[in-house]
Amino acid sequence: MIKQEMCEVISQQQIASHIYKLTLKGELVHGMNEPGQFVHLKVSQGMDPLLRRPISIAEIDHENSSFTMIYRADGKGTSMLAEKSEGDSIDVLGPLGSGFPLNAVKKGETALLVGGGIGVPPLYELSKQLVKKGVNVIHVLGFQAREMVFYEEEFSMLGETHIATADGSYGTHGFVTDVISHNGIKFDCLYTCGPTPMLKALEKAYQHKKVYLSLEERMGCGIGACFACVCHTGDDPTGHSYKKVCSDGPVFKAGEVVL
Amino acid sequence: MIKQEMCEVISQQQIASHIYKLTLKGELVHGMNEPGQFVHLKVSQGMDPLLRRPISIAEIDHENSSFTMIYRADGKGTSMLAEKSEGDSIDVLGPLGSGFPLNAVKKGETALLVGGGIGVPPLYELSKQLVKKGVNVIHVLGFQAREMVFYEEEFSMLGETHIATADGSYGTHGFVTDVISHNGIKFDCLYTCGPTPMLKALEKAYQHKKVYLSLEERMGCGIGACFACVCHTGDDPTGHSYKKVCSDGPVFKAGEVVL
Amino acid sequence: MSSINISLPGLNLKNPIMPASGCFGFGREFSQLYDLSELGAIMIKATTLSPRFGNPTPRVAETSAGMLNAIGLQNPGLERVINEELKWLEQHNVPIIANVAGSTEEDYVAVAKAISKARNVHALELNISCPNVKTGGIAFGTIPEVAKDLTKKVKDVSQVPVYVKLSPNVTNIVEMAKAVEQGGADGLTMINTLVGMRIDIKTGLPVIANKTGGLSGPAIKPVAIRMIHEVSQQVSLPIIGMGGVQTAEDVIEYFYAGASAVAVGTANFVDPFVCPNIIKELPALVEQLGFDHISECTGRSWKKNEPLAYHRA
Amino acid sequence: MSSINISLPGLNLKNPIMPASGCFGFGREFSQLYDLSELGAIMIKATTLSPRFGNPTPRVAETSAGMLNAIGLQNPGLERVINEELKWLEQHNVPIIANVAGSTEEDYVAVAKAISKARNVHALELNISCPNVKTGGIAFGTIPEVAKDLTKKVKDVSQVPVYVKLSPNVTNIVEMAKAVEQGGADGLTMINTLVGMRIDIKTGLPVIANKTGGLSGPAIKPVAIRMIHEVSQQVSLPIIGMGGVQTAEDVIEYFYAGASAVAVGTANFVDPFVCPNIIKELPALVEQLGFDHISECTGRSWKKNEPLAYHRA
Ligand SMILES: Cc1cc2nc3c(=O)[nH]c(=O)nc-3n(C[C@H](O)[C@H](O)[C@H](O)COP(=O)(O)OP(=O)(O)OC[C@H]3O[C@@H](n4cnc5c(N)ncnc54)[C@H](O)[C@@H]3O)c2cc1C
Ligand SMILES: Cc1cc2nc3c(=O)[nH]c(=O)nc-3n(C[C@H](O)[C@H](O)[C@H](O)COP(=O)(O)OP(=O)(O)OC[C@H]3O[C@@H](n4cnc5c(N)ncnc54)[C@H](O)[C@@H]3O)c2cc1C
Ligand SMILES: Cc1cc2nc3c(=O)[nH]c(=O)nc-3n(C[C@H](O)[C@H](O)[C@H](O)COP(=O)(O)O)c2cc1C
Ligand SMILES: Cc1cc2nc3c(=O)[nH]c(=O)nc-3n(C[C@H](O)[C@H](O)[C@H](O)COP(=O)(O)O)c2cc1C
Ligand code: FES
Ligand code: FES
Repeated sequence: MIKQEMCEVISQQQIASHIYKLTLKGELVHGMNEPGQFVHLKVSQGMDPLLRRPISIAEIDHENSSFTMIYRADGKGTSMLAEKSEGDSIDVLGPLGSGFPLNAVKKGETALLVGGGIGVPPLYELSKQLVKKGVNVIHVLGFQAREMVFYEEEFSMLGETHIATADGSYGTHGFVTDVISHNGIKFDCLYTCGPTPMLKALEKAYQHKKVYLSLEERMGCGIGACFACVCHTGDDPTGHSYKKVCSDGPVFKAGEVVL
Repeated sequence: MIKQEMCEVISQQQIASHIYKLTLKGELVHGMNEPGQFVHLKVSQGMDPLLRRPISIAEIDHENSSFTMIYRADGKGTSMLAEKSEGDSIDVLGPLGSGFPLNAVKKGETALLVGGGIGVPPLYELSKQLVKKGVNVIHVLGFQAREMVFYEEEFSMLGETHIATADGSYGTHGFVTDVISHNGIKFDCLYTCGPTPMLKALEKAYQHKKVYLSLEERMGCGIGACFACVCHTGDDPTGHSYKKVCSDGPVFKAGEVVL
Repeated sequence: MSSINISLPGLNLKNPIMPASGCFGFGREFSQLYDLSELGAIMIKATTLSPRFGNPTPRVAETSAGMLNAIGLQNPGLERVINEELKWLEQHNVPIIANVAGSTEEDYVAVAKAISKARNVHALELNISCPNVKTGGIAFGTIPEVAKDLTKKVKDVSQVPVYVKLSPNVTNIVEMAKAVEQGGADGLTMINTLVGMRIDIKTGLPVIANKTGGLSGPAIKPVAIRMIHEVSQQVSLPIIGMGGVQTAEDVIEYFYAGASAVAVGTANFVDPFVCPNIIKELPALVEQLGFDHISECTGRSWKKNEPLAYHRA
Repeated sequence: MSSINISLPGLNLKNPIMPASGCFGFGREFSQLYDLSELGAIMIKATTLSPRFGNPTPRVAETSAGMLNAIGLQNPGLERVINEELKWLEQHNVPIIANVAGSTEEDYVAVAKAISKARNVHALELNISCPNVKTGGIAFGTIPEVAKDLTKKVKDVSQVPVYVKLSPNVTNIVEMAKAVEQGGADGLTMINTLVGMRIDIKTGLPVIANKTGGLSGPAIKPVAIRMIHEVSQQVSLPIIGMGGVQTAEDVIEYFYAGASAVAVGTANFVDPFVCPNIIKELPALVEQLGFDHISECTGRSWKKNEPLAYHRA
């Protein structure tokens, strides 16, 4: 059930270069069940900026009716978001979209979670839920550089965790795909979120495997009404069939849509 | 010397229905000398709202580098201004315009200060400076209703003070002009600020007297560059001569411009 | 409380508020948020004869107090709109205005003819003004004679009144309005989006894949108000106004300019409950302004010259 | 640090930033705030043959991310502009672009002839696009043939290069640009304001006494960018871009679209130091983007198709 609610800021802190962790309290948390869903935030009350910003849900705490997001303060909207502090309230629309299917792996099987940069956050809630289910999790997380790395410890507590940086300033030098093959990582199901080139590489490398990808697209409404965020489907790559990233996704099975 | 400065909010409080008193600290205070000048405020950092808001200077405190404004929170900009609190900063351009001439009255003479509604504030600094000079001051202040009356006590401490309300809920029932004639108030010079109909009535009633009026007009730049705020001059009421309210005014001698 | 029901050709509306075409899909998504029967009407997404995928992404970009879109008329095509979308909408007690698009006269006529027969379609909105399709289209929205002819042909086949949606991207909007009036239009809807562009400072390329897009939102409201003010004095057709409406006050501004109903587009993305919220606030605002019925507001800005007595206390 | 000097017909500019006509008077007020010689150039307030008082007040109204103005070309007239304003400006080492307005061809020609002789006037800006004067004017800015003829006549008498200021209120901006190019224009300036209106909810009447006004500010930037993107690919004249510029990033967006210099209007009211601030920031930004000279940015969005290497770290 999608709700719109003024949520209260419980805490906000900077956890890496330009990266912030924001926890909000609100009743709409009780509608959040699937990891990988997102919320659509209005960062100011006026019209500057005008549109909402889509941000993934990184952690859900039903008990305290709170949820956490991790985001990069870059443009106008996210920079304004970074200025919010305890007690402020933020207009949240959500939860939106459909997330990572937990039932794609069984208890005792192994799930590989691969995140790139600001695609890492939704994997955290996913990992927690998989672990709870008894799934063995391995994380491979890629970042630009050392100062952008976040949540290594948190992920490590849930399972094996590898870090790669593009400039080699931390962890393995190179891409997440290198890490996976170098370490000969085996898995039953792969869940991933990050930049499109990374998703493409993973989709191609593991065609024979169960792979779920979370996509990003510019959005208008965020709820499926405006057709801003569509992509072609894998079985009709140049035709009229389509999926909406905001409501059919953001998570798709590999091959379901054209990246 | 006009300056632009981020000024710190020292205090803000509501003093009547929709009426706020706001004190700011800044170096530009040292450029303020004439009562009746105004500042041009940017109430938000973004573009909502886009333009600055002109607000009169109600009190100048050179010693503490601070100044006070009194304003009515009505539209978008002034409502946002009312949300500022201690420690916030506000982008101020000023001081602007030319104010009430103190040298129009001599020590020992009597000045009548007539204010209507939100035109009252600039008269406060004027009154203080006149009293300091040894001028006898009488105040006639008009408001819509009891709950909008402000600064009665402050003005009373400087001189005789009459209050009129349009609905009769406080003080004399009626207009400021009624109060003046009913009480047979005599004066050497009249200073006034308020709604145009009031200014017109006073200008007409005291044609033979020294009268100074402070005008209001919609502004663009506030510094004399955009020609938004012009009015015709009294000696060429339909020709090309003009005065700019923002830079030639807002205070004019009666007859100098067409109201 | 003042009344806000409105009667227009083909449309008996319980209130004059409706989502604008393209900003509400076919209503399915918003029906999860509130009861669609609260709306005065729904302007559904543009329908073309064949299904269209539309333009590549990115299709939207934010601008100051506005946004650009270049969806490119994506829709499932006439047949599925009628059999699936309009059929689904029948469960909701709300009149539908069907937005009809095409790239040839024949397309328009075929879509208009078929869709106007649908049970819940009470009026057509002839979209001669979409800035986001490369082929043909542009002449329909910018050349008076062409617009007039198209209107006439569509009127001939339509079972329901035809409103023509005007483009603001013209030198002379009155000329366009008069032309479609002569073509037999029953009403006007205005305005569609202004053609605009944003370029990404980091890439050096247009943000939108289609390069240009249609500018909507509060940024364009002054242009819409001006055009409605002008057109409403020169033609006798009722006008459904749109462009940047976000509040009940905006609705009144449109009525004062000359509109008889108002559509809400972009604001649905900012606040999905904007339409029901406006509908809730409108009767009290109309009363506060001193009118018994909202229709008294239509054209107030040019019909009367003295200011209203009302001033907010 | 990259270079930002720019050479255009008649104009050797130390930087490509100049206040837009009507937003800076004749420079006197801003000279109290900063040294005018920091500016690339100054576009002075429109000058007409005879003095004009302009329209009644209110002349301005705020809109979402923009403003409306209907000043009505108030100015002291040709003679005083030359003898007082331009004379006064001579003390500042900054090229002047004189904005020339009129309601008849003869007016334009007379003003152009005289003002182009002033020592510090390096170029004319032919204002065929002011939306705020009732008489005549409109045809000059909307009919290609009329604009072309006027340009030709003004070119014939002008001692300095002539830039023509285009109106965005037209169906086909390229047609207008081509017409004035054929008329002999040396450059284009674009865009002037969009015609708009606001109506006061409390009074029921237009906020601006003139009813309509010209819409400027960030709200119109996407329209300006689109038009410059289009025109710069179709004519070979240099373009001075304007409309909503507030930051150095905005300047780059204009260059990418196809501009060779940029004017700043409304933003001067929001932040009177906006021009010198942009000028200060520009060289570093151009360098950060990977260009040696800002002129490499002109038309980048349509000249090259691959994204820039640069991404903010
Ligand atoms: C489903 C989804 C989940 C996301 N989850 C996260 C997250 O958990 N953490 C995080 O840091 N970021 C996330 N993003 C990206 C985030 O939405 C953008 O970084 C953000 O919108 C940028 O806004 P801005 O105001 O800072 O930038 P601006 O450049 O000012 O934005 C201008 C416009 O472009 C849009 N935009 C810009 N970049 C993107 C982008 N990458 N994706 C979509 N729209 C964009 C904005 O929403 C806005 O409408 C997610 C995006 C999507 C689609
Ligand atoms: C020289 C001068 C001194 C002033 N001093 C005071 C003062 O001391 N206290 C006070 O309460 N008010 C004062 N005003 C009026 C004050 O400027 C307006 O109330 C204020 O601008 C309204 O802004 P808003 O955002 O609340 O309203 P909005 O309706 O949102 O404003 C929209 C636009 O209209 C302009 N505007 C609206 N009303 C007025 C007005 N009455 N005068 C000029 N522009 C207006 C705004 O500046 C803005 O550009 C003064 C005005 C002038 C010209
Ligand atoms: C994402 C989007 C899609 C649109 N699609 C259509 C459409 O299919 N047909 C149409 O006539 N107008 C379409 N429009 C234009 C709107 O119906 C409306 O005329 C315009 O957006 C101005 O209103 P607004 O400012 O309230 O959005 C679309 C607008 C947006 C923002
Ligand atoms: C108050 C005001 C007065 C203007 N006067 C003129 C003018 O006299 N001549 C002219 O060519 N343009 C005039 N313009 C238009 C500007 O020069 C500029 O083209 C337009 O405002 C867009 O730029 P901006 O968005 O940066 O303001 C005026 C604009 C404003 C806001
Ligand atoms: S963002 Fe509107 S349909 Fe996906
Ligand atoms: S407000 Fe610009 S000249 Fe007075």
